[in-house]
Amino acid sequence: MSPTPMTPADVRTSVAAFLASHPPEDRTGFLRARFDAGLAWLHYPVGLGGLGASRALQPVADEAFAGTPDNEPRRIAVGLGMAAPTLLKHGTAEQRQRYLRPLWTGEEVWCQLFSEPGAGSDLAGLACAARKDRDDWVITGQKVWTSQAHYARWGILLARTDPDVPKHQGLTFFICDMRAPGVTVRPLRQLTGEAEFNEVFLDEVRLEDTLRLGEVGEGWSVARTTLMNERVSIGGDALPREGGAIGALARMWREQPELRRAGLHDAVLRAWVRAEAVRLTGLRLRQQLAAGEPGPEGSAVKLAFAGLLQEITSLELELGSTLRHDDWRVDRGPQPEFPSRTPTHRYLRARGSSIEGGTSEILRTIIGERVLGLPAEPRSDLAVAWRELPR
Amino acid sequence: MSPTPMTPADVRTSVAAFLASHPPEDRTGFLRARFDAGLAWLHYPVGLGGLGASRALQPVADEAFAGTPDNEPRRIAVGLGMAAPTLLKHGTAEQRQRYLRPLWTGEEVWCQLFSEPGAGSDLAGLACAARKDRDDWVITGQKVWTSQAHYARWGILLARTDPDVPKHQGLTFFICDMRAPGVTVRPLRQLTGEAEFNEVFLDEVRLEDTLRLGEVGEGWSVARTTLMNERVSIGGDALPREGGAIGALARMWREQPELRRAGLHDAVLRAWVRAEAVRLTGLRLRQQLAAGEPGPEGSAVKLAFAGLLQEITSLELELGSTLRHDDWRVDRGPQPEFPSRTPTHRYLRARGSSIEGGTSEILRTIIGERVLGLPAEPRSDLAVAWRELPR
Amino acid sequence: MTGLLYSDVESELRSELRAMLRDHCDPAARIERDDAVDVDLWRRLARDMGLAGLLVPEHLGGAGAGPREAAVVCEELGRAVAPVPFLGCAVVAGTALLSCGEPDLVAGLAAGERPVALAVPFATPPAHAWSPTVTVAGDRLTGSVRAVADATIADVLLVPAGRGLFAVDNSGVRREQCTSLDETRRLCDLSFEGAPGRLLAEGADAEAAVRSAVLAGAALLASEQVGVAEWCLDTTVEHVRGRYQFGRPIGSFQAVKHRLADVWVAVTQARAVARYAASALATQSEVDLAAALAQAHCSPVAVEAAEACVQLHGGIGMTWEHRAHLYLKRARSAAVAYGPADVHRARLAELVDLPPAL
Amino acid sequence: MTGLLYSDVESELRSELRAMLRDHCDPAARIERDDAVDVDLWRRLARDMGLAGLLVPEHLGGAGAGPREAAVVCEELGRAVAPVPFLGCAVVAGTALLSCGEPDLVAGLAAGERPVALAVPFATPPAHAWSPTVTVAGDRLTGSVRAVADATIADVLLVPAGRGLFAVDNSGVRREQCTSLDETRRLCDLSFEGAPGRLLAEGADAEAAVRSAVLAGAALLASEQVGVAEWCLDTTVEHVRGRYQFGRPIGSFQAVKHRLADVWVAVTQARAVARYAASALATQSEVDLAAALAQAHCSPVAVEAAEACVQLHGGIGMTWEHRAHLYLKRARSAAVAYGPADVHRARLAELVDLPPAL
Repeated sequence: MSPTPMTPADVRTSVAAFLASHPPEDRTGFLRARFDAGLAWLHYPVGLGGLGASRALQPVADEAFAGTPDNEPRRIAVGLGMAAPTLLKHGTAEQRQRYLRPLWTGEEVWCQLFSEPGAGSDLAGLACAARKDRDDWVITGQKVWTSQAHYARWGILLARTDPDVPKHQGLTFFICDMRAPGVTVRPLRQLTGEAEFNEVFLDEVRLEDTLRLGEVGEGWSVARTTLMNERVSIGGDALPREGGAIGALARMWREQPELRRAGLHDAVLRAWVRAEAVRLTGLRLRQQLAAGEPGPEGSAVKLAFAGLLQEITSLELELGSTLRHDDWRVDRGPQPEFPSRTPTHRYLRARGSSIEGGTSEILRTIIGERVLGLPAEPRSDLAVAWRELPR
Repeated sequence: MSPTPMTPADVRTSVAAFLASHPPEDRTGFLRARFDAGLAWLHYPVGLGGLGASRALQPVADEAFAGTPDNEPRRIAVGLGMAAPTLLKHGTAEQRQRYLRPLWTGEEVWCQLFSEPGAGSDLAGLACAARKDRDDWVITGQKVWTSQAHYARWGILLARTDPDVPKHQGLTFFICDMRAPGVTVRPLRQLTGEAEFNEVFLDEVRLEDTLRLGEVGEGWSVARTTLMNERVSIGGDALPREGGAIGALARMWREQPELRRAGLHDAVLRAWVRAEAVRLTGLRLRQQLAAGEPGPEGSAVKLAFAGLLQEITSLELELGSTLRHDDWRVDRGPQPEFPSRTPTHRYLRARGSSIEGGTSEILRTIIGERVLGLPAEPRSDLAVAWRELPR
Repeated sequence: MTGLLYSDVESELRSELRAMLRDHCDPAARIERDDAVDVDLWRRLARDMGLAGLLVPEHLGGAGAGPREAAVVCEELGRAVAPVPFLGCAVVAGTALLSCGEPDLVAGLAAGERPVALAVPFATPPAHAWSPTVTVAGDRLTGSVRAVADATIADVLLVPAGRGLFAVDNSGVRREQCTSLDETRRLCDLSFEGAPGRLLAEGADAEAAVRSAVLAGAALLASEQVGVAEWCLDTTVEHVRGRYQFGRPIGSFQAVKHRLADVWVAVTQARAVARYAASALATQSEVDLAAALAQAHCSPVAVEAAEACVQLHGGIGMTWEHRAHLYLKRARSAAVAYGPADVHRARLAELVDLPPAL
Repeated sequence: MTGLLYSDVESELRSELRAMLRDHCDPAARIERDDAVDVDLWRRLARDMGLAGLLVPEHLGGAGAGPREAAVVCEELGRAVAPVPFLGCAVVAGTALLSCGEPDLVAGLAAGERPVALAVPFATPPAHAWSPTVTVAGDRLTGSVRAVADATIADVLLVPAGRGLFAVDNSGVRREQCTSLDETRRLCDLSFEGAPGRLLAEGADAEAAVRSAVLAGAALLASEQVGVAEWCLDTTVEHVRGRYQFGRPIGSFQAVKHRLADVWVAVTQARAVARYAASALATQSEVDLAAALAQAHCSPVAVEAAEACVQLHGGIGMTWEHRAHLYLKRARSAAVAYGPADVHRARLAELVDLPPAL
């Protein structure tokens, strides 16, 4: 059963053969067939959408499939980036069989039910309770910052099954049925006026034990798989020079000479230099990954990217002497492409980049401890029962 | 015996009367007489160089004495700023009588023996040991960053008399006889090439019990008096606009048009704005003190001053494209006026401003906790015997 | 020596105003509405407390106070991001009117009866205050002025046009409300199509009136920015004391504590600088320098404090529900108002002889 | 795609060189001496390891390596603040000589026998590399060049004079050593009083030779700055792990940990940027842009790392005894070398069409 090592040419041949026999008229049918042919995510196992091939071959396949129906990766980003690797690593054979195909084809959208109002940076301190009731689990709690929850079919859920042990030990990981009674999704309006995220209220939501992912009490180690994949996926696209937010600023400077002020020239140039440095750092990281030498530089990318984005969008407001916004009304459309809206929107939205997916403060601690090997702070919250922690 | 409330006119009258009868030919004699007349530090008690008057009257006296021999305040700064208030508050009547007059006249210079190689920010963790030997104390340890030690007659010394109690409790405060056997003073060369400070080695130095200041084990509370006065005295002079380091930078910009570069103009202006803001903040603090409303702004001044000085001196090097220094040889002269040397010297010396007299990190913690009332970090070093602390 | 402290009278004014705002000001309730100004609140402040005429001499119907008191009012209004037109009406338009000597309009303004606004874009730096975009033919005005602050409820508009400064009644102006970054101080675009105007001042007098008005606005906006920064600091301190993560209040972590210490230092400096600007305005000495310094320094401090407020609140600070965003938007908008910081630094360069590179 | 990684050959070169420097380089021992260059060490590196001829093709007697390998050498020499003239001799003068096609001088340089230096002030930005201060009459050179790097032990000086580039022998030059900010790379002032010179290139060729030499210096100096920053980071990390205050290693405090995390991020970026510059030099594509970017970015990073090193060492970092000051001075001096960061940003503005304000 073990796959033979593939070459890029093999991939192109397979895709060509597939395309020859699968006209792309029926979008869902086409995607299902692509999955079944192992041409979805090539590094996944045979039978689960892949061919057990090298991850490096995926771009070859994607290129060969260009122009055919895709699974709208932005729409199902949480499923692709977080739920799938978690299911793959920790799911039972049945779970992987049941969930991965519709996840990949986009038929079933996933969301992530981790953060809570009282558990942001300290995710392991979360309070959402899962109580065993005969064979089922009964979930009660509140989750927040849940993107895609308003059209998600499933959620990956972290809940506390035992409050009487230290916080990391009492957690269990579940697949939450978003259509189950007791699940309420409410839009969460942000300072941009939009409601990109949701609050999710779980009120005695009953889940069968088959929806448990991993062992009881092992939720934290399952969640680490999810989180590692989250961090990799944030700020991850390869961009050409001036491809990100700096592009908008540079164009503004070039195309609106009346806005140029002597006192801001050097600031714009500093931002340009910083953006190019961050871009090259990302490029170097990709080369390391491609060469099979993953370095710790990944953790630098999100931190640097957040600061850069905030600096650039801030400078954009200064340069434009911006006092106007376009529209404060609630927008529930799909997530906008970042550079597409106004400078004010970009500026405000960028405030979140140093909070979401790990605050910059937390990232600095992670770099200090895991990369540089600096000693951790004395902790008082690790050995005590969760129930006893001050909150 | 309690003094009548004095007015500025009273002060001027007293000084005029004193000057009429004390020709300033004999410098030491003149200063001794000034001390005995209570016209040295007016707010000190009668008999100890003062008249128990308001501190606000001191400038009136100093102005009236202008042109007469002074006690070279820079040369005896440690004595005036730190030893004297400590002696006044914690000394016995005999100690105050013995030490304050020659301290003020400059006949006896004082130094401060607090910091150690292993105890910088954490002063209370110091290791220098004081062992009781019949009626005497025997001191062994090493002190560092001791300015004026090479010509000091006395030192204020903090030493550990009991290593078996928590660190703050085992300290005792002494007056160290700098001529006692076992005291070795060595110049400590800095990155500027100068040796502005010293290392002091104490090898079985024997001090009589009359040289103890305050009770045994009460050293920390005595030292707090010293340290409070140190912090007040750092960065304290009232300056006119462009009076500090910014003056040198502004002059450079004005007088050397060939050095002006477009990319640095805004940086110079930012520095100017910041310097003026820091200056006005100091001015406002002074007005608060004069109005009898001391605010917590004092702790901001040193922190802001250090950062400002570093920014300005750094910019000076950039602006001047500086690659040369004037002289790296060891200089043991009196402390130079800060703006008098080269930009490289200013830049290098300014690195110390965020370390000496409390690092900027420590100052931020102090502001956070004492001014803003933020909670302290959990501490593991307060309840345990000093001997048990990891080092 | 310039007094940089608060007098007892000023402190009393502050207490009274703060209490009033605590009871009657709800800025979040005014956003996303057509009537962006809280007219009830403004009536209390303008008429009942006499703030509309704060800078107006007593013999002209005002309170006869000065810029130092007005600065304290700005601080408190900034702390509350109050949706009332004090800065635009009482400070800017008031200064212009007093400079023109218009007893009737002044009296109406001071009584809180007839709000007046100066038709100059909010982003105008003092040095460029005189740049009319409206033309005059006879006594008829035509043209438009964009992004004007505090003009939505003005009964009278003071319009720089041609070589003069004109008073235009409500009926002659068309207003279009902007979607403003700062919804607690909604801007509007004004247009005039042959509107009848009454000449208040001409030539150098008109220029001086407008220039001194914008300069006063810039100088006192700094105090508003201090108030904004102070609210952000206080609110964040409160939050990080009570928010526990990892079994500790997050304010006990150095990353949080030290950032707030830096904000406190910055606010402390901003206060000294803003007081200096108010004093300069009061004594009419070094006003240009003090105003440029104040804007150059206080604009970034308010932004820094507001950004720290959002960051240290974490997720909750990113929500529409929490007030932090109102302060962030106010701070960002105020940083552009009456000219951005770099323009004020460039003005300082002229004033203190630090010329640009050749 | 430009390769930003290190090849195996480069990594081996690094290991070998690092071991050599560990055993034989003591920069602190060379300061405050007249013989500022460590001639023994330089002999080992230049001759025994072949570094003097690293960039010289094999058929001309060199190692036939390229800028990418030279960049690795610069990193290691920066890490050690080694008092040897690799940058000035092997990179800058070597590039100029290769450009002129001078087999004898090249061979002497490559063999480590006859060090050569380019007589251009160390602070010269690439765009202004051609600004001769020496005049020519016949074949006689007169004039002076101030603050030149790596010229103290040069046997031959390459002197831009009039419209040409000349070779001048040791005997024709008067050298005066400067008191340099960075005593591990002592500068000297050169003067010529009718010194006999041999013309190497003229007109555009001479300009191109000098310009490409300084450009190579600027591009590879970035790698040296990465090495300086890296030493500062590593040394500080080591220190804060072992230094206890308040019963804890100071590296466990967030104020320390987060600052070092920021330095690490900055060094990570600087490495990518410096590798890009070395690659650009190797492939001769976008060299101007890559060099300007590298200097604009890496200069401040090295300074930031060195300043953090001093600060986080506390008092001991302020002493002459600790090596930190050597790195601080190297970083500060390197930030001026081949032009300061703002000049490189201004150059970038030209290259990427972000023109100055009108």
